Amino acid sequence: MPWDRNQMAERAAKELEDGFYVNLGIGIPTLVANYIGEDIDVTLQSENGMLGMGPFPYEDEVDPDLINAGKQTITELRRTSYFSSADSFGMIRGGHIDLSILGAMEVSEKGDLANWMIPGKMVKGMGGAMDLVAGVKRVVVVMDHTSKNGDPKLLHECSLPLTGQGVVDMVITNLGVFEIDETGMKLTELAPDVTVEDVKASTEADFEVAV
Amino acid sequence: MPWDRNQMAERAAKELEDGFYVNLGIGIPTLVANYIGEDIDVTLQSENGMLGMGPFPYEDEVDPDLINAGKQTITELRRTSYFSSADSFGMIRGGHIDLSILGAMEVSEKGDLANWMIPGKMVKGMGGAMDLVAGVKRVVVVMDHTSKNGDPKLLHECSLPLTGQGVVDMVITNLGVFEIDETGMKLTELAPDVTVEDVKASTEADFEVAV
Amino acid sequence: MKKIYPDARAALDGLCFDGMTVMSGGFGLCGIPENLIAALRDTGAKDLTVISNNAGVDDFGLGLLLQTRQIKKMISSYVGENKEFERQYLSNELELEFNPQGTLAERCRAGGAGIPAFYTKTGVGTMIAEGKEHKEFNGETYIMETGLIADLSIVKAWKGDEQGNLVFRKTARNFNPMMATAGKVTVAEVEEIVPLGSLDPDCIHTPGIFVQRMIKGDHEKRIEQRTVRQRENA
Amino acid sequence: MKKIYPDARAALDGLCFDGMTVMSGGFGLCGIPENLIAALRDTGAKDLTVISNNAGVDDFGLGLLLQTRQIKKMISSYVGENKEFERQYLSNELELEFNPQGTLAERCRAGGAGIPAFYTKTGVGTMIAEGKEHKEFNGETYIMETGLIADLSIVKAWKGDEQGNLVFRKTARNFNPMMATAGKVTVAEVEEIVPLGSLDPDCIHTPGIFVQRMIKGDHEKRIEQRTVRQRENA
Repeated sequence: MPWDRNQMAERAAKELEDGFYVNLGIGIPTLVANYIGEDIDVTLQSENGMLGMGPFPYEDEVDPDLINAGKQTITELRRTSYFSSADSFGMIRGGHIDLSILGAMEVSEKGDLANWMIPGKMVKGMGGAMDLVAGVKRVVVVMDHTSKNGDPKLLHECSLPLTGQGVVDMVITNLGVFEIDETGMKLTELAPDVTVEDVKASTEADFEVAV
Repeated sequence: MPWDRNQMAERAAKELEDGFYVNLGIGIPTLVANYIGEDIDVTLQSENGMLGMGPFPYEDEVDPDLINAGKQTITELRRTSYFSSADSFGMIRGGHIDLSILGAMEVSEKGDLANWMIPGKMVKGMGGAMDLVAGVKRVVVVMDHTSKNGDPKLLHECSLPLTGQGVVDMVITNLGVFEIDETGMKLTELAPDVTVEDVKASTEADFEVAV
Repeated sequence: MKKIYPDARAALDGLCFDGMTVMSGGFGLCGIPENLIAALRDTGAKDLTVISNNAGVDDFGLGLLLQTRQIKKMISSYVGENKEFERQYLSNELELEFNPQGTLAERCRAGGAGIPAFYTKTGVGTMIAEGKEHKEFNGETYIMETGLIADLSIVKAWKGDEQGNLVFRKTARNFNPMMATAGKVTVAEVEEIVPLGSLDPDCIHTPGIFVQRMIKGDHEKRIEQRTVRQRENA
Repeated sequence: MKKIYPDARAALDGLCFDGMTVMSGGFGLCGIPENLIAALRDTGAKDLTVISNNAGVDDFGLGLLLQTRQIKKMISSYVGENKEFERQYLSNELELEFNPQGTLAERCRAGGAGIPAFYTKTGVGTMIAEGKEHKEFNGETYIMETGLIADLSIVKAWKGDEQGNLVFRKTARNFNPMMATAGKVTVAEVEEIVPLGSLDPDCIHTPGIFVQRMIKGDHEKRIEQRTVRQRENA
């Protein structure tokens, strides 16, 4: 049985280590915060200028001056610090964030990532995604294995405009987990009852099997 | 009678305007602060990270965490802000300081400035001088007209390593005041009882007389 | 030199002209200079190039200037919240230059700090890199990005004093401090004008040297995504 | 992840090696990491490249590392206060690279912010520009300067909490914040370790992400130029 959104988030949470500074993208990556182990201390960064992001506020705590990069109202913690966008992206670009977990439209077997634009349709913009994938030490993508039409999203080459070239280190889909390095892509885990053949049937990218 | 140090500082203070942000160098330029008109509001910047520099402290106010760029103990004002060296020189390099008044060893008729190094002797370093002359909107030099040996310091070309090229807008010496622009150097004021001939006799640089 | 002006209209008087470049602080609707945006609209200045991370929503923030077609070009990282923007862009009434958010922030900082250009690896291998100078450092490829300055920067702070010293609050800081440094003229709106000497000099985010004019504004502070959790035993 | 160490020796344990590059915060003797400099001396690590605006005085600050000949090269803007420095430099025992102070500060910031190089007009037409890439922007000439990073950065702050969040005091801030960002490992010494949550989150100068280890130090805070005025009617 393929993983659902929460199970994918739970799997992604295993990539977190004690003392990590982490940036979580919008969508499934946001759910990862619910699965951070109690035995580890992780600090969440929000690229609009905050380190030490807390949970969503109770109704009476809502503060319009306190939002995350998805423009959602959030809260602060005792460890929180605020800073400018320039300082925030200095932190990101300078390689100080340990891990970024984000969604994707396409990933290539070389680790290229496309997640910001569909030509001909409205382009919303890349926001901080290009900076994150270029600067953060390790990039984990969490996404459905195929598009809504059933088309593969793990490809030889991305067809959409890139967010970054050779930037993805791991992909977690509803079917399993892939690691990507200079030597290529490797399937390292399968969701329960999913077979290698199932994965191959819905994947265009070449990958080594190492489950 | 040529100007003394205090008179040179007093003359330099006339270059200050209401609302100016000003950086004063070490030596005679520091004395300029004593002659700021009561009718104008001027803010002094210290390039080690302070805007709104106050006077020297009384003995019981001395604070080792509060020094100026000459490493002298100073005080703060109600308007004071502190910032990092990077932010301080961003302010300087970005052209936000209206005026810098500083000392010099040599100035050329094209506005080149040498004030940081004598080859073969110990070199102490340029500190923030190169940044100041490159970044500040207007640079006024205050210096003795000749060296201790009587050699001219206003030259066709500087003989010492430059601090900046074409950066000086005005020179105030004990003999008079010179303005420098793309067209060259111009004598615009004389100290009391000093003649144009006196000035010419101790000046190598070519200058137009416009007193 | 009095920096405090009675209202937004007075604070923009004489500063606005057709074809000018304006930087506007804020992230989404958080920390935007609401009052000055409205006053900028009221000046009628048109063919504006606006540098702002986002473009507001249809009826608030920079959306006001889109409604009146005063904007010729936007330089932004994300404009997904604004339908009027989409319409004008798709019908070629509006130019758009996307910058990665960190590149945009750094370009503003660079402009204010006298740095005409810098290198970054953000965007290498993407369409953002097309036509830009590439250079290798330590075996890695980087692209050159240029500093940005504006004819006018409008920013929003929490507190300010008569010298123009500004303090921002929480994530409403965002692009405001860099943009304050990169305007030929910078006008700030604050929630509260405080007596000189009451701001901690170690905690001033924008020293007054960067602020030429200031007003006290009234702030709606609209929230885009009110996201809350429920108390378990309420 | 415990960041607080019992003392300076423990905080440097395992971090120091011959030939390493060290950034050391401070301006003159103001805001220097006194305790960590002494502990670095005690590690005996030699052939150090030290990036610091100044070189201390003969018997204090980085002067301690000059006495023991542990420094191979200094990158500084001004070293005029140190006679032992002069002696070693004139006898070619010590390499020296002068950087304009603002260029040095910006190089540290750039290194920490992932910017491998930037352009500045500081130093154009001087010996500082020799051998550096020149480039024109808008008709003006600029030179390229590169970002700096260090194997170890040692910084001094006023207050810090267990997460490594730091606050500096007055002009003791100077180079410390940028250097904290540019160390592969950054160790901070503070005057006071405060409880988590007691620092104002809007006023944290160095977020804890940049600080890997921290100690409470004892600070002599020597003054170089005690300059005072007299009360007129004391």
